[in-house]
Amino acid sequence: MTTSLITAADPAATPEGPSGRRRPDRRGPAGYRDALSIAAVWLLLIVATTIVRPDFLSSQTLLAVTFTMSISGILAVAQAIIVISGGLLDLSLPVALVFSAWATVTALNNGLPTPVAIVIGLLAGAAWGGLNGVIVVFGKLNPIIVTLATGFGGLAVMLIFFTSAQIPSGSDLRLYGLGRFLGLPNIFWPMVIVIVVAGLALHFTRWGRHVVAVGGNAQAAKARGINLRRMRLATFIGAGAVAGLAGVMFSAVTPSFTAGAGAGFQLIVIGAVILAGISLSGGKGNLLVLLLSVGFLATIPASIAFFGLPPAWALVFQGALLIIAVGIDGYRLKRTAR
Amino acid sequence: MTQTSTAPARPATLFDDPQQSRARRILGSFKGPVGSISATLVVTLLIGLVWVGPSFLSPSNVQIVGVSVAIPLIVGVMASFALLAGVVDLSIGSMVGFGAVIFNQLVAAGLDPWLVALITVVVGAVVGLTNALVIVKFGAEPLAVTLGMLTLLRGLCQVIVVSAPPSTLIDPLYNVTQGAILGFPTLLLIGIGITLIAAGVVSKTRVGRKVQAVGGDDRAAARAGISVTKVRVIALMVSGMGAAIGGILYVGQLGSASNVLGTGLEFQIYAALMIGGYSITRGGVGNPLGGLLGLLVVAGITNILNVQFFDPDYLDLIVAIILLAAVLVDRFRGGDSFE
Amino acid sequence: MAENASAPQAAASDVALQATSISRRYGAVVALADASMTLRRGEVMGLVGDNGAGKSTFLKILSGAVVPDAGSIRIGGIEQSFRRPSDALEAGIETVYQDLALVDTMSAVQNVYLGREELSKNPFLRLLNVVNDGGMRKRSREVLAELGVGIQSVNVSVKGMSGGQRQCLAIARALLWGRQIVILDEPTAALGVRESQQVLELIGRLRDHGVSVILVSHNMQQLAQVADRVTVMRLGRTIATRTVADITPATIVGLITGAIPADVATPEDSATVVA
Amino acid sequence: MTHSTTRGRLARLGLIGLAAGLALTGCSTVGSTAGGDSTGAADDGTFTVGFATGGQPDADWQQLQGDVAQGLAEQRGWDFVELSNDNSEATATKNADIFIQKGVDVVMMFNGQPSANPVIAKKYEAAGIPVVTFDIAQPGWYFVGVDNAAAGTEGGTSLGELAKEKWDCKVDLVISAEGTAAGQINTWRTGNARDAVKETCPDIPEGDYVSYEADGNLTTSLANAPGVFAAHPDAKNILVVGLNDQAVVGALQAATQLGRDGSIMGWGQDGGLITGDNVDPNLVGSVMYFLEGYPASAFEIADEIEAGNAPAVKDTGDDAAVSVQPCPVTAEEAASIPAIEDRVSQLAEAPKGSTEYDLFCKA
Repeated sequence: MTTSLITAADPAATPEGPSGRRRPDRRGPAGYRDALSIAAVWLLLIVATTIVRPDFLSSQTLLAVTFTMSISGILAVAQAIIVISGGLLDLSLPVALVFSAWATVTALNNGLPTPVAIVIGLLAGAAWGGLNGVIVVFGKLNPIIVTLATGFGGLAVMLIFFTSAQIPSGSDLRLYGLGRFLGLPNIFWPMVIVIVVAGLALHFTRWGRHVVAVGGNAQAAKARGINLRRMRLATFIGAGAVAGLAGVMFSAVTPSFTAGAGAGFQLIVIGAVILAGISLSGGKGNLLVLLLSVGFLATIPASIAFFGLPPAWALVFQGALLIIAVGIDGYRLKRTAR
Repeated sequence: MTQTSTAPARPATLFDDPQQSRARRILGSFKGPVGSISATLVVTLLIGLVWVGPSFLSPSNVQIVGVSVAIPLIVGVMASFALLAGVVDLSIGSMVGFGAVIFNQLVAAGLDPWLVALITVVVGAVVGLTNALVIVKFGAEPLAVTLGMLTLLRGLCQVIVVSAPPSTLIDPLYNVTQGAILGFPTLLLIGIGITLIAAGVVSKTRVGRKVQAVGGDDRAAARAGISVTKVRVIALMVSGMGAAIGGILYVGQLGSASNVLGTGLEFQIYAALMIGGYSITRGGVGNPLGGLLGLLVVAGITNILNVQFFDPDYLDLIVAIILLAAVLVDRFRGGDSFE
Repeated sequence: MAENASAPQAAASDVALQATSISRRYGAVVALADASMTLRRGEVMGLVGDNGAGKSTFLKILSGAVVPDAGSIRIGGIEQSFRRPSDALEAGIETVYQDLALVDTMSAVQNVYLGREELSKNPFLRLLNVVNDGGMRKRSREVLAELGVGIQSVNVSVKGMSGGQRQCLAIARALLWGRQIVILDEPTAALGVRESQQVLELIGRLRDHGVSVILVSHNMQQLAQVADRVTVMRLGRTIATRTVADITPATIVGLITGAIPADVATPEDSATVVA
Repeated sequence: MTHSTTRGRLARLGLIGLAAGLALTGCSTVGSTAGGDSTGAADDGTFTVGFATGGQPDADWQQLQGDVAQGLAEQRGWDFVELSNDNSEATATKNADIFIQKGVDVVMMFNGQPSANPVIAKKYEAAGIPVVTFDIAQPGWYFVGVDNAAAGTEGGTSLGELAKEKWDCKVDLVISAEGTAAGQINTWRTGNARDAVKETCPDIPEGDYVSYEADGNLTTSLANAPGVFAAHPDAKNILVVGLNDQAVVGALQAATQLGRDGSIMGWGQDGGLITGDNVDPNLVGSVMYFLEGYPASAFEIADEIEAGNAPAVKDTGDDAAVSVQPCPVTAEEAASIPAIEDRVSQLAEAPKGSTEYDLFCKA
């Protein structure tokens, strides 16, 4: 993979005057077009399913889709923060999720009050992110490799030391996980809040600017006086905390889970991030598009069920869509670059 | 690979010192990652001999290690061409499973195994070609494309195999996977043979140089007149075919193919390849010999834990630590440093 | 005596940067043996020398990327010690390397303000670290217009901009940030004739704004066009500083290659050194 | 400069080591061939049990099976070695080679990916090692496990009776949470339960029976179930059967999430989630197998093998060497059964030959 960090203009670039300039990207955040295309495909899927099964458009489908979106949506935000900040990919997020879920449940089982347990869950996620961050920053190692290793190793440690974890059935967190607010699952709302807050923070705060800058061109950011190490550590810890929130929500809706329970989220989360046009080379990404792509991917299993197909078909379609989406995206980039 | 024979006529590279003796050159290939991974392998062997005793290297134990490492080795060596050419093929694990599933199902349906094997390999090539077209023609991110392919193929495995898969024990194939020649596992010998050929291709032929050039710096390679597209397409097809062959061999070894076969195999293989000196983030680095040694280290540790009846969960922990150590050593040696 | 004493004094207030006897070695290699330079306010100083003469080490020391072994740097008469690039930035030195330090995925205004974003005026939003996009946009538009940098919109990502535009943007950043000293490392190396001309004009306008510029270039014609003085480096030393008006390109080349001995050149140079 | 020296040193170290390794390989190969013992393991004559756990990313019973077996072996003064099949057919096959090399006298195993079982059987047959398989039958192996077919039927009948009693058999949807990888076992457990419901409440239309892949795993089931409920938005009274408790509870949880828990009843299999403090309120009952206690039955066979009079192989679920009695319990009845860890410790203290069925089912 040649993730180019080249900023200098192509030497062969047109030396003509102002009139002969190449057309730059469309105005405004680059996400609009991505958002439109995902929304269009999503709509197409909904329309197609509705034609076959008119009862597709029901509150039940809405509940099913929003429920499916919730945890993978939060986890996708964590992944997106890593990717945008130039950390390539975090392959250890499923382990971060289960680790913080385990921490939360253990705290509850030891009689700690719910808010404390939630904070412990978030801190567990942050600590996990911090571990990755420390290895990446001080070892100067590639995050994909580091998180591959910590994912492997972390899962092993959990398998060795933890058995299944169960949330107390009467606890507030459990009741929260089972409840609904404004007709949608309770756990859906933290996801929306996280996406909105993180999205706004990335676009409109100084902190967010620096994250994007480090992802877009680390050396340029460094040259502008941004402390790379501190930024990288902060993004890993921050993304870890978001994954921790996903873990807390996961523990609220899963009465019993084991160390490997996070594995199913890995591909869907990475797929959602890529589908949202968040380039693995970093420095760009719109979290509202991410919300759309998570929603779209979560609708596929529901549609599959309505078509009466086995769930495995969802994987086939999600995989194929991912390939097509990145293909189209790549083609578009190639054309504009020409 | 057909160009192998034409290559020796010309001077191999600009940097090859003609004064160097053959022995020196062989010695030279043990420098760097291959050297340190050999050292690690030796340490592993020594630990095995001390802890397990001489039976660690008994024929039956060598057989066990050989059988378990041979298929990942073949798949890994073929996939390493894609790594060298600068594209990561994450879909190999699922392709192994998919290849095994279609081979198993078609043989169970009564088709001739040879024909089915051919079909399976062609399917592998087509999958590789599909990956390649999206990556090379459309300029998409390799990780993303092959991740999509991983998901798609796994889904297909589950769609095809909905209940217990048929049992297809093909005796000749089974015997190849279980057999031994002069006390050495046949399948491992085949794997080593493929590794040596691959090592030769990579380091001694023009094809190999091209692959490395494309992986190292595709722009420079393109300016030097190498067709980046062609090299990457072929590399990804080789990777897909290798995975298909791995799938066929698994059916030979296991007599069947479930829909989870090969799940996570890509990460195990790439972890071992990285331990052996490959980089998954930059092309042009690594040697099939290193890949072989990396896989042997992991298989050796696995076996030590197995024959001592130790909790296998520790294995992943150990592999994770070795992996981090390997990339750290590689960085100190002047490899990628991430900032 | 009185005259002599007052002359350096007057010069002192007029001096933007003074680097004295800077040296730096990498292991056994001496990259910089004894480099000195006096940069006046509002002047463009050319820095020339053959490859390996120590230019880039000298630049890196002045911009804080490399810590010198010995020597002193004074900015506006105040002794500085740069440990990292941000120290130099704070002291008012802007360095534009050839890679320009632009983030392709970000807009012009975001790039211009990168690392020094203005926070919102609203105290609550300010607490949340929210930036004042409107203000930054307005100000960068003004400055870019003032400098005559023509770009379609400050909201457009810099990815699609031409080399000249990008170079101008990187230079304009200096003025926006209120830098008094700008170091330009071969700004026209990758540009065509017309775009080079735009950049040179921009440098001229910087000077008009009272900014001091150190301009590294191999192009003698461009130096002759835009620089006030030229410092020549050879073998890790600054061997001569000459006023451009008094010197021919051939002489500069002679100094660079060593065809003209350095001692002949030195006396005039040390005249401006301030104790 | 230091650079290349380190490299050189590493290279030399590597080569020397490699040479040493090869030399050692040669020596030891010669040595062991001379010894004439290709199994290579030190066999001191003590009866040795090789035990392979399933290693699925599943519930606690898999590991506890190993713990129980170890306790039983210690009781008898036997050697005990344990491996994990890691939910992978390749690993299960390799484990067979290792047990054969070790020269164990009997193998007990659970293999959740049984597609490689014919090959594994072939290996053990060649080595002359008897195998006890838990729950998943293989010709030539002693079958120990629940009578899956009966368990499925009993569970389905109990659930059907409840539906008749509470809803007068007015059922809108019967969901099967399948685990197709288990093959015949899935058919027996899930399919028979479905058929039994059909028999008890014959008027439920065929179209109201739906199934989905739950993989015998709560997380997967919870991920796949919402679509099923959404696709049947008008169904009020819902019944759930499945491969095991995890699969069924996954569906019940999804129902709760979608607000469909007012009238849903699930009947599990294996009893994994019906005891303890956190039982899903809609899991109205389950068939307890006491999975963790299977080794107690397996050791009955091992005792005879050790004594030299190996019993005749009975290798199918309906003709089992030792059949674990299915123990259907309602949620109320399950409340009095101790949690899994307590059962394990009580079994360890019980007299030799006790099974968990004896200890807990009748209680």
